Amino acid sequence: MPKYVDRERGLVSREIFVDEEIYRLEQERIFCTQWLFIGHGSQIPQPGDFFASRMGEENVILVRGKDGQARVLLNSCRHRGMKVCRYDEGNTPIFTCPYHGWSYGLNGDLVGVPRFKDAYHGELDRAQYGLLEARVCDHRGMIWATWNFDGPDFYEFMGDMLQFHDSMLEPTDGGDGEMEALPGVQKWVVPCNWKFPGENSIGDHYHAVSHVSVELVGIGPGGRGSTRHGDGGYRPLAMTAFPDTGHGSRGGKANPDAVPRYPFPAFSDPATEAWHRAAWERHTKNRPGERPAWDRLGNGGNIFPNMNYHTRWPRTIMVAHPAGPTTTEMWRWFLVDKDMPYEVKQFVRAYFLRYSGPGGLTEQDDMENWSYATIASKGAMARKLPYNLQQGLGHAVDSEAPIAGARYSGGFISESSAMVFYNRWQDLIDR
Amino acid sequence: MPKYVDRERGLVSREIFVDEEIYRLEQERIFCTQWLFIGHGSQIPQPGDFFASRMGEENVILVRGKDGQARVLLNSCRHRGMKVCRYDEGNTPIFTCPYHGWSYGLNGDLVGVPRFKDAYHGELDRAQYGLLEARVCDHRGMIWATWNFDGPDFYEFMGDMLQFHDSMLEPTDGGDGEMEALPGVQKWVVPCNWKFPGENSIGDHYHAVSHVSVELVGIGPGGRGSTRHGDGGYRPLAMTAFPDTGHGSRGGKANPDAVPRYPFPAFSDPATEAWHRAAWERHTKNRPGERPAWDRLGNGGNIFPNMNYHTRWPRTIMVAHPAGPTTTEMWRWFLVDKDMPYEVKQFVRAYFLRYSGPGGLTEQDDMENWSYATIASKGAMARKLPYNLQQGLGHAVDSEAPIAGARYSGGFISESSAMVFYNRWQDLIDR
Amino acid sequence: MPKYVDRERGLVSREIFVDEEIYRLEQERIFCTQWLFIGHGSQIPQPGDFFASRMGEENVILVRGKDGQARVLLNSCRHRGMKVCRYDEGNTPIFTCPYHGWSYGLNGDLVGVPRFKDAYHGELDRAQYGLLEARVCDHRGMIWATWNFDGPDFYEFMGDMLQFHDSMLEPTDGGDGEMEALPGVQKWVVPCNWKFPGENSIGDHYHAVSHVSVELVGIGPGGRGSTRHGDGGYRPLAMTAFPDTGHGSRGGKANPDAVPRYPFPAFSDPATEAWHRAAWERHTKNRPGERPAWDRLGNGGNIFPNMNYHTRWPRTIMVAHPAGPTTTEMWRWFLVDKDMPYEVKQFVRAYFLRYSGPGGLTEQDDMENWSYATIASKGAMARKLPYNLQQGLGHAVDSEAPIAGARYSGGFISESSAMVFYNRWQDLIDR
Amino acid sequence: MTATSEDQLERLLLRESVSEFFAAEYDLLDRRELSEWLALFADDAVYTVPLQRNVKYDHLERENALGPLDTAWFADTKDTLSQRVEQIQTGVHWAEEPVSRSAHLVTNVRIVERSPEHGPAQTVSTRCRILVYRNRLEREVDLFVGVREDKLRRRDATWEIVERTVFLEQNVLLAKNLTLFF
Amino acid sequence: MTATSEDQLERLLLRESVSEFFAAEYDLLDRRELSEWLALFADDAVYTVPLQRNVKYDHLERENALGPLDTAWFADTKDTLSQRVEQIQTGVHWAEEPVSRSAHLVTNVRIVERSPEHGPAQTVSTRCRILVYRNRLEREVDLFVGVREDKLRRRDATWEIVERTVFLEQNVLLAKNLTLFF
Amino acid sequence: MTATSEDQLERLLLRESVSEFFAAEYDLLDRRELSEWLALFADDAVYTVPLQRNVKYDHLERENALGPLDTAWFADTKDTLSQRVEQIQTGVHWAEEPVSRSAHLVTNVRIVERSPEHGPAQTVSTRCRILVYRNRLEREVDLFVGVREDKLRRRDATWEIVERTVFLEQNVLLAKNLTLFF
Ligand code: FES
Ligand code: FES
Ligand code: FES
Ligand SMILES: [Fe+3]
Ligand SMILES: [Fe+3]
Ligand SMILES: [Fe+3]
Repeated sequence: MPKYVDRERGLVSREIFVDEEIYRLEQERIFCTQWLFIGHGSQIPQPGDFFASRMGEENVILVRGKDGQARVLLNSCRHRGMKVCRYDEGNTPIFTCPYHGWSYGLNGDLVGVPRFKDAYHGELDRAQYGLLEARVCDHRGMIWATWNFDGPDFYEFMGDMLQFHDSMLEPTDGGDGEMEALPGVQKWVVPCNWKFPGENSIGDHYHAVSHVSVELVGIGPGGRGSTRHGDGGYRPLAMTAFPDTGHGSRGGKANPDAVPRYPFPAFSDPATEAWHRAAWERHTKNRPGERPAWDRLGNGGNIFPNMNYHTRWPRTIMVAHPAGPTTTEMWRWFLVDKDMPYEVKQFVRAYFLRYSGPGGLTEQDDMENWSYATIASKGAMARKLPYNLQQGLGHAVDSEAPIAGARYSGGFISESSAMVFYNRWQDLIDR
Repeated sequence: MPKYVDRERGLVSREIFVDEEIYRLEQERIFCTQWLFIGHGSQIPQPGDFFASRMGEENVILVRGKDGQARVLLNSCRHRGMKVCRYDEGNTPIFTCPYHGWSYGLNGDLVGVPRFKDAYHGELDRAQYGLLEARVCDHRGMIWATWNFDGPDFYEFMGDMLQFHDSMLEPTDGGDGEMEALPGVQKWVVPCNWKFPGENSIGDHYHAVSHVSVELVGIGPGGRGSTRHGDGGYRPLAMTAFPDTGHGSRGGKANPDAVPRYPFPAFSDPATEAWHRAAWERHTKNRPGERPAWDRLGNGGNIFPNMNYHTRWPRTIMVAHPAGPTTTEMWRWFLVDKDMPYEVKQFVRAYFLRYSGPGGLTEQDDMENWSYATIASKGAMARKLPYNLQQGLGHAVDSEAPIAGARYSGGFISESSAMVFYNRWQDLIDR
Repeated sequence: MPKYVDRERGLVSREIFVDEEIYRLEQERIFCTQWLFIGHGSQIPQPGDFFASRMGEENVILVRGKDGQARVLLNSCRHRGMKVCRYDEGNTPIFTCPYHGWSYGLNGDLVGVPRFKDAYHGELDRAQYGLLEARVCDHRGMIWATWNFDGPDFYEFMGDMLQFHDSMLEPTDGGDGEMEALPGVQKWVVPCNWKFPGENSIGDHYHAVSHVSVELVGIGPGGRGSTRHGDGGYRPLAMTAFPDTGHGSRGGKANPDAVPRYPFPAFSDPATEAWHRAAWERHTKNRPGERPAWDRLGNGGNIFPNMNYHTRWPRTIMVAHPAGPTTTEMWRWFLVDKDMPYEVKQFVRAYFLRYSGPGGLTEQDDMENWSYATIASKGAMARKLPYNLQQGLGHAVDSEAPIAGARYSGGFISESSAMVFYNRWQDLIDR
Repeated sequence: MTATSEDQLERLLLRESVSEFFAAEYDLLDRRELSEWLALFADDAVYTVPLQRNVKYDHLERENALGPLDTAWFADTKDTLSQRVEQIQTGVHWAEEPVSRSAHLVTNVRIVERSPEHGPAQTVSTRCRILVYRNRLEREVDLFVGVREDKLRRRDATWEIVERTVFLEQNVLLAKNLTLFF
Repeated sequence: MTATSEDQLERLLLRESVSEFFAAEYDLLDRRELSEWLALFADDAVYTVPLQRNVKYDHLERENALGPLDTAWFADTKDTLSQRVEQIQTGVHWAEEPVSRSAHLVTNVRIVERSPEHGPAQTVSTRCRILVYRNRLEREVDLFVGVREDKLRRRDATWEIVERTVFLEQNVLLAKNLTLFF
Repeated sequence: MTATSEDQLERLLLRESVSEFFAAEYDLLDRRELSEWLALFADDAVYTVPLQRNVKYDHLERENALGPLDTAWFADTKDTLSQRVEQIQTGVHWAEEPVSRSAHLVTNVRIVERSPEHGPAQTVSTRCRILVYRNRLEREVDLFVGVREDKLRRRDATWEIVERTVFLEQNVLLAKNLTLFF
């Protein structure tokens, strides 16, 4: 196995974005071993509710059992492999395979085998043939799963990245309200390697230039002419990335002297503006003297390998599922405070949809760049030229309490977090 | 070469349904070595008649020579490989290549080389450059061919499976009438591995549950509400499969005490009903005290690797041509007694077409299952889970005279025949 | 590496037309090492003019610098690989990458790096990160390039083939006028291996039979009923091919006794006819007693690997870019004397377009043959049958002055030039 | 209004009536109002989708396998059409469960024959083009583009379908099944 | 002219007027006269492209995610539509620079509701099919085939678009972006 | 009938006449009545299919390579069109032997100019969309979707084609040949 990532010199081989064999290795060594984001509990509130999700290339079922537990099951019959659930979502007491009728309980157990007595002579060891069940962690409604039964648990996997992850969940008023996902998940297909969105999300502030057309139009929450992320909050001093896990946030090193101030952008909708004003009132009571975690820790990041999140403006999760070396299936969820009034939800939804997804004015340019960068990296000569990630090389520094085990990028614009992403990738592939 | 088929434990690896390299091996070791079904003599009644057929992935020409012999020629010019025949069927004295005009006789001989004298200086050894001719057997109008010139002849290849094969040919009245193919062959493309239809055909009675929608509607020959296969005949006690060759029938072990009785289903069309009644009259005279072979031996089966046949209700042949690891090109012929009256042919044709093929109410559900089972077996985790074929494992028994060298499935519903299919597959791949 | 080309016996394996791995080797060993045709200087007359071209599978930019030099740059940003130029043609002072805004001068130098001072700490070695620049030769307006920086220069690469190449450039009146390309390049996709057009172009006179439908219609410059190439000039005695380089012309051995005579076909358009008559008048003065080079040296040929040219009737260049083992992207330029009157250009353009390209009555049949020959060569049995190139085998002879280092085909119709093409192919692959 | 344009107008209204009928029909299919769709067929309706052969230019008449015993994709009557509809409506016809999405387009509608020649038409023969897009589950897509010929019979103010023949313009069917209607 | 055909004629002219409007609209899109296209929308226009779910046959009403809080492909107003147009017109919206080529087809145009029932229609609800072909740079191709529902309001001698809902008949969107209009 | 609707009606009948003409024309193509199809062209007809370039948003006028010396896919006259037809009819034009199957759709037909402005139109300029499906031998499929502009001239009760320009909306042609007509 040649070395694809040159840590010292800040170079990454183009092969890893286009090669079939490397892609196959990634499925085994990354997508079968890491914790992957599956969905949000608010998508399956009731026992029997299910949501058809993915882990890497594979279909899984996220389902809430009669015991209230969320489980994740491989969506492939143990008899001849047929997909046992073919709906996007719903409620069911059982999953019955259309092919020969084996049926599985909500916990994956094989509970029905037609002709068990006569055709099977009562001999099939049914206990061995449940749907493959992933190891699951339901952390505050965020459902994660992995096929790595012996590896680190979810909290080890997350390490100190957890506080960044949790900043996405933090209610707007700093209270104890819940987050919920808007109904429905955008799913679409982009002809790029899945690592482009990963690198973008862990910390590519440098590509802001590609969004100049968005800024010219002004699509932010403040209405026409306002900047796309909104204009609230502080800009972080540096990004944070965790070499041991490959996770990272586009913020994290906050100005210690920054005092809490009203952190939300202006909203052109009076109801939304008023609700945020009121939420901030409550925040100053709930957490006196504190800044919101998402304001301190950055507006988004990447949880290795492929969970891209945005804590605010917009508030959304995107999982970049690999679907071939040069194809990615993107899944995007939009998130709101559960207790937001209906019309505020409507207003922020409209903003989310004009920012993100295949119809999003911002995301469209990203996908164009990722896909043409992928194509242009395929050629025999192009493949010989590694990507350059020397921006800020050698300028990262160790993080400080309360963030342990991470590196600060040294500046707001730097490729040191991207290098953490690729170094982690190399570590896993080298195994 | 790892072992993909675990005979003892009744497990089959999913790899063999999705892997490119295994697929390539199959072309060499199975489709270049086994006898394959090409077409029926009634499709090429006259000298010079031809029918464009397939062997595995490759195009061949079935053509009747001036000597009345049916021959099978690889449809690729020996000069630069161009397809020399591009029509589906027709009559011709010669096949002339469109590219440079080499021409070939009906027996494949290279009979015309433009500029042989000057450009070739009379030196080309034309005898070496005929179209590649397959080894052919025309058994009672059924044309079979193989590229294996040194291997077993057709009758060795078939062994005692021949009586099952021939039961398809048996005239309805047990006399000496001929069978003919209805004009035209249905050809269509299904995104599944070619072994799914093979396994289905050799003996998957277990999937009847998937056809419940058909039975709810009732599409049988008896008209609306009647069961899809018709309601005549006896149900066999067991299926039969031949470990040495991989062939098998979905019947074969008949109740020895069953006495001959009217074996046809009810037909909603009076002319068809009357014709069958009269045929049975003749049968009792032609073969007093005998049951029709197709009634004794089962309503269909599979001749390894990919010739799926149905003896009756409907009476049809389907060849599952491999077209990539996860693509199969299906070819379906419909068969009738040559001496059936026109209106009876019309009636059974309508029944055949509502049962089988891409528009067939029954076959549609099979293809859905095969294709989604194929897809769901591709993933990195799914591939690790072998298919379970333990139904009836260890319960098969040796066949009895007049069927030598076979195994009875032990019950009407069993996966022992499917295991014979996969064991034969493994034997050939292991060579 | 098995031997795919059997020089002695005149056989070529079908594998090389369909195999993925061989295709990959071709990209490395042929398309990264040979001189490739990029475009014509008349396409980029002014400094800053650019034309998006290809080398093998890869996009390159042909651009004229401020110094008037034509350069060829790999169209892939050195930062993350993005295509920096996405227009077909135009004029620009600079190429700015849409992704992060690196910008490159017309000579490929990296001239702009946003945030160089802060984000890069002034440390990026910008001199190392220009667009990859190919080695270029601008020979009389014909722009050629190679990635082989240490190999032979363009004139070594061409050897005595140069006079054939230059015959295409020769003005109609034998004077010192220039050639120009008509605006626009036809680009289209054909499902065949790229070597089919190469072999066709180096010397397949044998396939004239495939164009019988064209001759029946008569599409030549003489108007309805006239032969497709026009009826002027002499037919060469033999073709010429260069074993050391793989180049060849479909003529070259001219009848030494042939005296110069009016070499143009009849034109149905009076203005075109008159212009050619006048040009011949000038020719007899410019080059008394001489035949035009294109009349002596043949109406076209192939410059290894993939530059197919036609000197006259029509006058056109086609580059067969590989785009996968069984896909070729064809690019066709049409050429005229720069000083041709407008209406003469219009007339010959109409003739060019009815002859060549995807709408060309002649070329359509070629592409049909190439694509179905490619498909029919894929099968497991077909692959075992090598193509036969024995036409004229052993009848080629050494060329004579003024053509050194070549072989004459021995006759007008012969496969000896095709064998030179495949032998050269084998030499490069064997390296 | 001149006699000519009076005549033109009459033709126009006839074509309009047929176009509207076809558009309404395809709304029923795409909205999966299959029982209502079925009701548009005459009781003696015949619905045929023939195989198509690759033949020589001078044997084009053999291209469409329309012989009464020829193997076909569909050789349906109203009764078999209704079986297809009922099967989908069981909710366990796996090839259509979950139901596929579709969009049916009809264009180039022409009246090629009418009877009687003058006065209100009682039957018309029409030719049109159809394009049917099917999208299923996650990424399965099929596209059918073909020529359709219909014979319609007057039924009150509208029409009923007496004969429908669909030429899919395929030789090897490039779809795994034909669970949809044209 | 009989009363019947008088009535038919009135319906015909209405459908014709809508068909012409839609055809003219799509000319504007394919000619990239985007500002002119935008002007066809009412100031209170709503433009929706919903997600579509794979659901059971007996839950077909859940197929189209038209809930007011449902995630969607587009949930635009005239204001956001105009932002999309302006972004393309900056010349630096890379997803549309160079501009994609497109061909927009509209077929099966039907008036499904009109108001008032008699006399000149002031608003009409229509259903049609659309097919949108996009071809970009060298070899990028997308094909969208769907059902479109429009509500139009009379504006002088022509119409303005008040509501547009486009059903793309896809679940996973088979395109990298939606920079185009339907 | 009001003057307005009288005028509308006249426009409608004109569009109808052109629509019928185009539909009938495409029937000829799909039925391979190529000589009859050819007869629809005026003797001085010009048939152009230009290349299309990837250009900057502010150079859109350079997109279509319509210059008289520009390389094109087709730059035909009636004479060269007839050569194409004759070549297919030889039965040995391998690129079309066996003959390909096709379905030609025409939609969005608009009259964009007419002359004279009033009274019976003698020439009309039209714009429409076309979709052409080609299916060849076993599995070869091509799909063309484009914009077509025609200039028609009155010929007795019907039309003849004087100028046709087809925009295939492709840059690299995604087909191995163009043996078909648009
Ligand atoms: S595949 Fe599920 S029961 Fe057989
Ligand atoms: S390929 Fe058949 S004659 Fe050359
Ligand atoms: S890829 Fe070109 S600047 Fe980053
Ligand atoms: Fe971005
Ligand atoms: Fe079945
Ligand atoms: Fe040729």
